Amino acid sequence: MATISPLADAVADLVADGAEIALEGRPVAAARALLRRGPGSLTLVTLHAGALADQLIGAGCVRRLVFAGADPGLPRFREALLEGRPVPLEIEEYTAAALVARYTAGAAGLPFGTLRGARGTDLPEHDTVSAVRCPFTGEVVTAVAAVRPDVAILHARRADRSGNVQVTGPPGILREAALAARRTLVTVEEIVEELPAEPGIVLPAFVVDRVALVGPATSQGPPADRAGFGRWLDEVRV
Amino acid sequence: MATISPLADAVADLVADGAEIALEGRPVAAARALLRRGPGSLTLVTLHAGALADQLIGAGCVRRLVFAGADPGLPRFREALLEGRPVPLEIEEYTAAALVARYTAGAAGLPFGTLRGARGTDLPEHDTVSAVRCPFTGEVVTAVAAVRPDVAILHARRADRSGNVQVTGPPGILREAALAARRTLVTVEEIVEELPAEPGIVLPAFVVDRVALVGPATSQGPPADRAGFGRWLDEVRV
Amino acid sequence: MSALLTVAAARLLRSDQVCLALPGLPLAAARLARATHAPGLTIVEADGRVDGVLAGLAELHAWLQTGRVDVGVLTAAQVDLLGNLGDTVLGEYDDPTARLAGAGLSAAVAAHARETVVVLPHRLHSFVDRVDFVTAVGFGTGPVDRAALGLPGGGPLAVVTDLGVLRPDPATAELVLTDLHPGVTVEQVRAETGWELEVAEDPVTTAEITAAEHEASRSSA
Amino acid sequence: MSALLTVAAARLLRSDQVCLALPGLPLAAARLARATHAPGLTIVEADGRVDGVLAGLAELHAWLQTGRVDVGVLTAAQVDLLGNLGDTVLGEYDDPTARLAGAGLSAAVAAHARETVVVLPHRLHSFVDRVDFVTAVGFGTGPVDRAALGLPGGGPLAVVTDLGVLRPDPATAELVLTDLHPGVTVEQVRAETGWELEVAEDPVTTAEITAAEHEASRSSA
Repeated sequence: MATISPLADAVADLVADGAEIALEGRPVAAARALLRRGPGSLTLVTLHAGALADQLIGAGCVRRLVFAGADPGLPRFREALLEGRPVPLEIEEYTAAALVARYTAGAAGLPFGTLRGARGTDLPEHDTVSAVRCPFTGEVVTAVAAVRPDVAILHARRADRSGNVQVTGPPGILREAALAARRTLVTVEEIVEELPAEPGIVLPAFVVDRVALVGPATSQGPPADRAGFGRWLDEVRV
Repeated sequence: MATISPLADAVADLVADGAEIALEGRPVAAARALLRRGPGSLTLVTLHAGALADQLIGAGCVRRLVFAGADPGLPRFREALLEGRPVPLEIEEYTAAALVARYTAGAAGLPFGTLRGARGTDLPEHDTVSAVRCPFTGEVVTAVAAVRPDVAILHARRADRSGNVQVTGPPGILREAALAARRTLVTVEEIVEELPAEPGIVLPAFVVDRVALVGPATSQGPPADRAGFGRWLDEVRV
Repeated sequence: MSALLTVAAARLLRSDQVCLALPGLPLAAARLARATHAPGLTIVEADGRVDGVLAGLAELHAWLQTGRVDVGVLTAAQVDLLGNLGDTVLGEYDDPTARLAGAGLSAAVAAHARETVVVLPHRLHSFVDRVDFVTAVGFGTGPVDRAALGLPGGGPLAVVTDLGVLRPDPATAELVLTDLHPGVTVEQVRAETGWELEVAEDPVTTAEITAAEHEASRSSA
Repeated sequence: MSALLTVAAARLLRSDQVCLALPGLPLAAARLARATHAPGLTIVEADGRVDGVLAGLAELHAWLQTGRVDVGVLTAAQVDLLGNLGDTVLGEYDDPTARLAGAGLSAAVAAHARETVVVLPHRLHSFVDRVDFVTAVGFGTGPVDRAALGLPGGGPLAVVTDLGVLRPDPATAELVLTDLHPGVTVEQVRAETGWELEVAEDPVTTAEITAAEHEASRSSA
């Protein structure tokens, strides 16, 4: 059941070295809190690797990135991938459909999910992708292992005092990530007495562990060059 | 893509003798339109068989009922089941979880769905229920065949002129039934220029074939006795 | 006395639980609990409604399958010695004497909820040695059956009726009379039970309905 | 000339279609189509947004897998002779010279949409004989490959660039130059294409941007 707590406390309580964390919905402030705390050897699961994933990779927090797409030209991602700096990075890359199916299976409490995979691409094989035969039609469909992150770190618009969380934009994979994860931290921009009557998408408080109030996302990202990133990271960590 | 048309026309165009139809969201007026038209040998798929299913069974429209629960004491259902009147009724009964998984698989375009079945019950076996082994963990989970009804007949609150449909109460299985079916008819209580900004649950117009405007559900159900039902049905069909 | 059925069931629910309550007596018991001693109780209804949350049925099953439902409150036409629920037919499935509600959500709740509370009026036709049709599994055929079937939940915590409360014996999984509502005798309960009912050594007498419970019952009825 | 890229792509979209458009040039083309000749075009965005509809990603994939997306508009860093898209790496996957966007939705859209329109600027580094990494399948290794792979959609209808339009030859599935934008020569296109580009017998000259298209481009930019 959700409790409302300061972001730094929530991150300290939920994220340990070596954890598998899902990052969805662009939780800018939570990523900043992770950089401050600096856990290591994380497995980072995110449908789309953008600036936040790049920062965590640049800070050396991430050992393995599980993803389905990335902003082109992420500088820290490139360095980690090509030069192993600051730490070597393993990648586990999927189509969005496959990673969505991994989340969906985890959310349903099932060991695997199925999809009509997009055959013919050059994506490397992973031991999380296999096939199953339909016991009714004999068709073979793609099977993917459920993902069950230790922690899902999500961002949404608002919560009520009980910790029911409301998403106002496109829900993306937030609902599935919350259910698939063993623990869930949601950052929100406001905490209200009562959620508006038309509920949009709601995560009930019992699928959320921590809610932390943060300001709206600001865009003071780091500079692209390595030295500049290092100085930015030092400032973040002060 | 959705077109808005009179209910009787929509039913005439979409429902043929022998069709498999899904009935969800309590579409009272559409059931009445079916009674008037009187198609035969339908396979009726409905998570919960209530008064509407009972009327269709009593009118002899239904050859096979696929369901997961029923109001106790439905008089026409009982007659059809125990006495074969007015026509013999086959039943195909599931747990709600299994029938939900059948709809969900159909909605995803997959040939089967999976669930953690509730073993140990006395539910009879169907050739739509089997098992698959997880290729990753070796666990065996229940597999169910996707349901792909010829037509889904649904009721929702409102639509816009393009045929985008908004559901205001609990969505139940409406979204999955619409996607699983080859054609979808949705009855709505109002057609508005623009759907309210907070969208609740929406079926986009491209998953809907027909929208028909009907009044709010009224409850002039038939009497429980067979003779009374026959008179009621005659009146409906006038 | 019938009021004590929902009251005694409500008392078994705790404020920190997520409770899935089927319509009718189960939902009345859950609402009563929340209105009295368990204000924090989360009530999940069979249509996926949770206060303002309107979940689809697929999501509700995901909650069950991921172990997020702490307690299920169920009812049925029949319950047997081993806490199994019969609610599909009376008589044979292919030639029933009565057709009942069917499995619906009950089977999954009985399988997955951490524990269940069963509520139904205590009548001889309902309390049977063996249900005509196992709609939802209690303890199956004995104390190890749930594990053998791979059912993750713990099974029935209690069966609450208008006469008293039955709880499973941990060794045999058989239902034993542990509580009597005020004024009810063991003989009365035995007369309404279709098996040789065992009685706990020192059966508890159910506490009288409090003023607060009475008030909450009236206003939520 | 770059404006003609989105304009010419937009002209391939029809008012009765459901169009899934990736961000950037594809979405600009789809919006332009709707603002001009295709007011009924349904635009599904990559995040599941469809006008007021906010679908989850699982639902968006359900739409794709049930064949409800008529046309996908895609882009990529590379396209090859057989319409395959490369957008994962340049060079070797394990030792790339550049790291690109990855599959994301593209692979599924390329597999399932009834047809696809590919938009990208026509540059020699992008129009390659064989993409470095097949991120999304066009025609694979030849005209029967999609069927062999079990890909339900029809594959690329056209590749639209800032120089002209390429369409697959029905017999070979190889991209052929069919349209030239006004003022562009075949030699110019060949100079920017990394394979021996075939040209249709009578290449069409793209119609000039209309006033309405110009206006719509400006206001949606």
